[in-house]
Amino acid sequence: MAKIPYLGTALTNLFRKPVTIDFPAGEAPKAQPNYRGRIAFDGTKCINCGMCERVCAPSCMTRVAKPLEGGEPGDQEITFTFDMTSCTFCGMCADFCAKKAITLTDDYMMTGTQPEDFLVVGKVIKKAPPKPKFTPEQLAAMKAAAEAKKKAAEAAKAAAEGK
Amino acid sequence: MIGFIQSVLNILLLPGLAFTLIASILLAGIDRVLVARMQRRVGPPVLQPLYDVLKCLGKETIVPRKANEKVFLLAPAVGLISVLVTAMFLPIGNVSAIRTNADMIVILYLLTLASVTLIVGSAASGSPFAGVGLSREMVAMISYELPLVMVMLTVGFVCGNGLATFSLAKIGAYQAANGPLLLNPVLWPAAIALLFVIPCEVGQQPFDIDEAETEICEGVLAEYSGKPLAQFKMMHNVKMYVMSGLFCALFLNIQTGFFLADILIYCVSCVLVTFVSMSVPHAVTARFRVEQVFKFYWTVVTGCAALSLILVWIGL
Amino acid sequence: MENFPILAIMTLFMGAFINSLVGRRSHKARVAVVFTTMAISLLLVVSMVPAVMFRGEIITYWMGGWAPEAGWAYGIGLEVDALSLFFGLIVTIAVMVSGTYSFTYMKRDDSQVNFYTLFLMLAGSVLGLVLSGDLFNIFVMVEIMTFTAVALTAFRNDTEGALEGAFKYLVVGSLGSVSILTGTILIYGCLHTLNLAQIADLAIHTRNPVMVVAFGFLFVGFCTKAFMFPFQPLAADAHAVAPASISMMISGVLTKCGVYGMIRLVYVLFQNIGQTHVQYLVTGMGCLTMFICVTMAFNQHNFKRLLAFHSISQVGYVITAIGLGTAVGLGAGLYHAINHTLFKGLLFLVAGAVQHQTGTLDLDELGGLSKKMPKTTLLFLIGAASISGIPPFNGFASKWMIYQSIFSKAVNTGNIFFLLVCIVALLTSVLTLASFVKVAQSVFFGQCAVLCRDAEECEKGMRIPMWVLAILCVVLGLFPDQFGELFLKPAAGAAMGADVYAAAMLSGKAVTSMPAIYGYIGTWSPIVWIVLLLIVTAGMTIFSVSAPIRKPEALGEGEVEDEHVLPENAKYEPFFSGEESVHSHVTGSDLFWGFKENWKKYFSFWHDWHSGIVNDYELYGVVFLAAALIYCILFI
Amino acid sequence: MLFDLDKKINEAIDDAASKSLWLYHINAGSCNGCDIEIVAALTPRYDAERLGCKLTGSPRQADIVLVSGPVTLQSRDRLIRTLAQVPEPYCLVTVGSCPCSGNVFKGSYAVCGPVDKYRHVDVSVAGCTPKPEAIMAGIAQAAAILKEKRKGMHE
Amino acid sequence: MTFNYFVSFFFIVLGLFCIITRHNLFKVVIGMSVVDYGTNLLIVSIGASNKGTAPIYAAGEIVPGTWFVDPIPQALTLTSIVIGACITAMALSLVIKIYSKYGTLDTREIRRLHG
Repeated sequence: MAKIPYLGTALTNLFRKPVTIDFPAGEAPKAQPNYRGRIAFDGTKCINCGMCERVCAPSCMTRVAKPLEGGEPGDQEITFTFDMTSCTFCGMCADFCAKKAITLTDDYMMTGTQPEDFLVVGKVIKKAPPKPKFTPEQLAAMKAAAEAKKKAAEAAKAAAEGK
Repeated sequence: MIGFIQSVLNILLLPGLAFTLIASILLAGIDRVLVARMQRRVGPPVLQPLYDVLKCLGKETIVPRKANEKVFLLAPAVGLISVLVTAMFLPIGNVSAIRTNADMIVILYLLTLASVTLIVGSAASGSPFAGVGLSREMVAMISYELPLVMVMLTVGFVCGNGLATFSLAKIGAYQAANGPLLLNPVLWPAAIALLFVIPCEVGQQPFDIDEAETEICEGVLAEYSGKPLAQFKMMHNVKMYVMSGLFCALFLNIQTGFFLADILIYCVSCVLVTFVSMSVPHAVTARFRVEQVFKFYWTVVTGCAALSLILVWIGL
Repeated sequence: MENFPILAIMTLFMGAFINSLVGRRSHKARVAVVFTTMAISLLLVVSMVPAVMFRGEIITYWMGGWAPEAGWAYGIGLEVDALSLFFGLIVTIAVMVSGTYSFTYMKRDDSQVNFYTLFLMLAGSVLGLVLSGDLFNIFVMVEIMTFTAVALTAFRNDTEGALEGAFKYLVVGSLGSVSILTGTILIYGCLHTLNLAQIADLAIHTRNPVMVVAFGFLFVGFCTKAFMFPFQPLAADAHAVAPASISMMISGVLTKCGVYGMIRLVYVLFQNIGQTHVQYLVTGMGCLTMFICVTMAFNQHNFKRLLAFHSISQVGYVITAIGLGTAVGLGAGLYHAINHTLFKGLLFLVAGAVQHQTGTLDLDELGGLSKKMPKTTLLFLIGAASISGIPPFNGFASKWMIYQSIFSKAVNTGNIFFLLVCIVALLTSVLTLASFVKVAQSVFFGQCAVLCRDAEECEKGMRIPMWVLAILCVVLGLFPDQFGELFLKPAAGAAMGADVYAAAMLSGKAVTSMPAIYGYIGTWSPIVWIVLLLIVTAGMTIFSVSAPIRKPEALGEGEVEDEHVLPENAKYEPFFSGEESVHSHVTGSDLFWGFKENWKKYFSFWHDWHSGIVNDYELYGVVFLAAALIYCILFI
Repeated sequence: MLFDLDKKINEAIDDAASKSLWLYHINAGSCNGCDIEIVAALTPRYDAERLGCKLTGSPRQADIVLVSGPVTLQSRDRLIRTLAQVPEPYCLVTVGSCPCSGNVFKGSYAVCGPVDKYRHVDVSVAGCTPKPEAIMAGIAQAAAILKEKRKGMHE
Repeated sequence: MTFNYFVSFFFIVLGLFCIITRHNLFKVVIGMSVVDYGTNLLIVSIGASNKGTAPIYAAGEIVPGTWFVDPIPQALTLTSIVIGACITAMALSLVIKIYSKYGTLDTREIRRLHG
């Protein structure tokens, strides 16, 4: 009989401490340093440019814009929902996000029974662009007045030269 | 009348039914923990076999359409009963539940009956995986039956001093008189042969060619679920206890004066035998192929058994 | 009581004669004649049992009143002692059962009159052989037996190979008959008498080479009749093609005549079983036959051919037990002889039922019959369990007695030869179990084959005889002690007490003394039953609580098992790792791959050895005859 | 039955149902990333056997069915058939994001949609190859659900 | 008397040789009958003696000192001849049926039952 492989190690293992981590009883060990886990979305930084949606391969995020009820008429409240069950955690969205609003945390414990457990929802309040001081009519009127003034000035200059 | 009550108590409690069930579950649990520890992992709780069996009892039993229903449901029950009755014959010290003067032949046949019920049950289940599984079980039976018989003949012949005896009581008495047979160097090859036979008889990991999960999807038990599965799993555990008990009866029958010490020694030696014969091969080697099992048993193991048979025959 | 033996034989022969006259008119008349004949002969034989078996008398009958004068036997005598009557019982029971079976089994055949005439002649000749006390009379009966057996084997001459099997059986069988005749004549040459009892008296004193050669010839002759080692292809061919009731007769009864002849030869005529060389010869032959036939049976494709090889290997067991020479061995051999007739007969009748319903005997085409023929499956399981020696059945009791006798013989004489025999015997029983698992899986269990779709349960007329045999199997298995006391002990005693046999023959009735044979080891102590009861009740309590057993509702009209089943409701389909459950039946031929792989050379050698050519079989027979004669001259 | 023995036995069986979890893994077209993570859960470092887990070969003996991979066209029928053959009470656990939503393969002609279409998913473990600890947590959750299902069966 | 034994022994061996080596069914049957004749000759010559006369016994004629040939072997020979005839008839009928079914008489082709 050839030397039985691993017999020595098996018998010595009996007396060594098992290497198992006591997870379900104890708490889960931390993941490696920059582990790409669950997405964290910071609504304040996001400028709703849509780069993340365009660059996401499984298109796991959806953006819904609704007028903000409290604010001025132009305000929008955009809800970002990242569906963790269809995300590949490639981190492209985090890289392409100009404002670094999306970061991938190292939380890997993503188990759940309903689909809602896997949705990461973030809200972005997008102010309406500042209203121009003048309304378009006023602008037109001001432009006309400027035009008229410029013509009067030229006429006066021509008259002066003519003299 | 007291004798009758004594024998009924023997059967029901001590070396009999209750002790067998508890011992087999604990033994199976210890075996799984030891294998886990040898792979440096924590391993399941010791009562895991009990949870497995109870869980299987709770699950729904599906009888496939192509199966022959009566045989399909009856075979596991007969298998479990035959193995439990075998356990009655094993002596603890010198006390055994049932005592006849040809124990070994009855044990040999009841173990064969257990394997046959496994085969007939899987044949009745009508699944091709079971068909392949039962032929592997038969090959395993052919391979381990020969050395098992030779070891029994050897021990019977040594303890019979003249007329061969098949009764475990006489063997126990002989060992009480001049020390457990394991110390007798002539019988070492026979002990080694029996240690090799035990895993194949029980269907333990390296030799479980009939229930190979990876190759033939649980082979013999492919179609079993719920209660019959619970019986087969319980049969597996009890067989593990019976075989290690048989080894202790044949080679390690240490009889001190009082009964409690006997029980303790018996349990420790059973655990030891299970560790050496079933846990270590399980943790160390991978599963054998079918013809490797056959070739291994008919060359190496039968060689050991024949060696000690001839040595004993010459009159050493 | 005096002329019961001759009456029993004559009723069978007269029955054959009357049947050929009356039987032509209608099936009812035929059945009436045949059944009454068999019943009368069975009654006569059974009525002799109390006198011969229990009181130990020996009935002698001299043909034509030629009583012996001055201690010299002139006429032909019938002598019925316990041993002859034991085999007489085997013969008449087997004849009765296979007769009633063939009433329904042969209903579709033509010219049934001839069938029953030959059948009754076969029965009469076999009973005559067993009861006769004259050596040449035994030769004549052997001839009639071979003659009718050959005719009956070729009865259905349209089956594949029937004529060929019959011809081979006739040619090589005649070699056996010639050697019996030569042996008889050589004995007559020396002792000038043909009466068994007289030969038993004189043979001990005359130790000249002619007697030894006569022993050799007779030994080879009876080996041929019992289909020992070089003659087992005859049995395989004859059984595979004969109708089921005839293959039951051949395997159950004709082999027993070979065994009876062997016992008479070795225990009574020459009484040289005491010599170790004779024991080596007989036990060696039995052992060789046992192992070779079981390995040959292992990869057969024809159901009956497999059963035939097993039948010969079981006869090998019987011969091995007889060759030991001890009282226990002889008792065990006789016990296994009657058990073999019962369970082998049952298995052949089951094979007949399967052939009757499905039309084929090929193991690869059959499958899943247990759902169509549940009762036959149960009968098969009883037969298979008995032959492979599973505890409650009779095979276990007698095989165990054989192991015990072989092993105690090995230990007492300290002879390594018998230890090897014991190991080979145990191994053979495991291989027997293996091949019956193979048959069970490929014929009865597993998935339903195309051929067996429309097979339904066989008629009641065929099942009753099978049930009779099954019940006898179980009864003999459960009460080995009582059977041993009542039948085995007197029979073995009669065989051992040859001198009493001789004295009784020449001087009329005499009581034989019965040596105490053995203490039988009781296996079924009542406590075991209590334990079984307790376990079952404990199991029931858990079961009634836990989850339900869900069974598929039966197939509706027109539904076929294998047609397409939607994935959603595939709950009850067998697990095919997700695929749709197509018909894939794991048949007999591709089981035991591991075992056959390792023994490829051995199996292919024996496969070529059975070449099927008449000349080869004759050659093997002649070589064996020569070898046996040389062995006898050198050693005995 | 006598002093409600059956209630005690049923409670014991319910308890056992959450302690002995036999896993049966169905690969519905997965890239084998999740498969090796499942097997990794059984290695000494994570050791799912502590929860009583054991890989079985046949769906008849499955308590927890682990599905990995977007249900491709080819594996669709086989998945449904195998799920039908598992005896009650059992839990369906999807490993990785493919079975829940089809991940990057969403909308392709060869992908037949999430597993939800075919059977209610009890626990799903997200992550494109979830870590073995996550799978273990999912199995532990499934064990609790299994106990409720078993209790529901005999009430 | 020993010459008879040699001749009968020669006949038996010749018959067996013929059965073993000839591949034609008819020749096998002929071989069988030759073996039979050999045995019959052996049986008759066992009982015969040169000096003996025919064993016919008419009442009152016995003169002490007359030698009879042993009648029993002759009776046995009769039976044996009858049996040999039946066996040959049976074998020939089988050979005819085999030829009609297999179309050949060569034993090497008639081997459907083998293995």
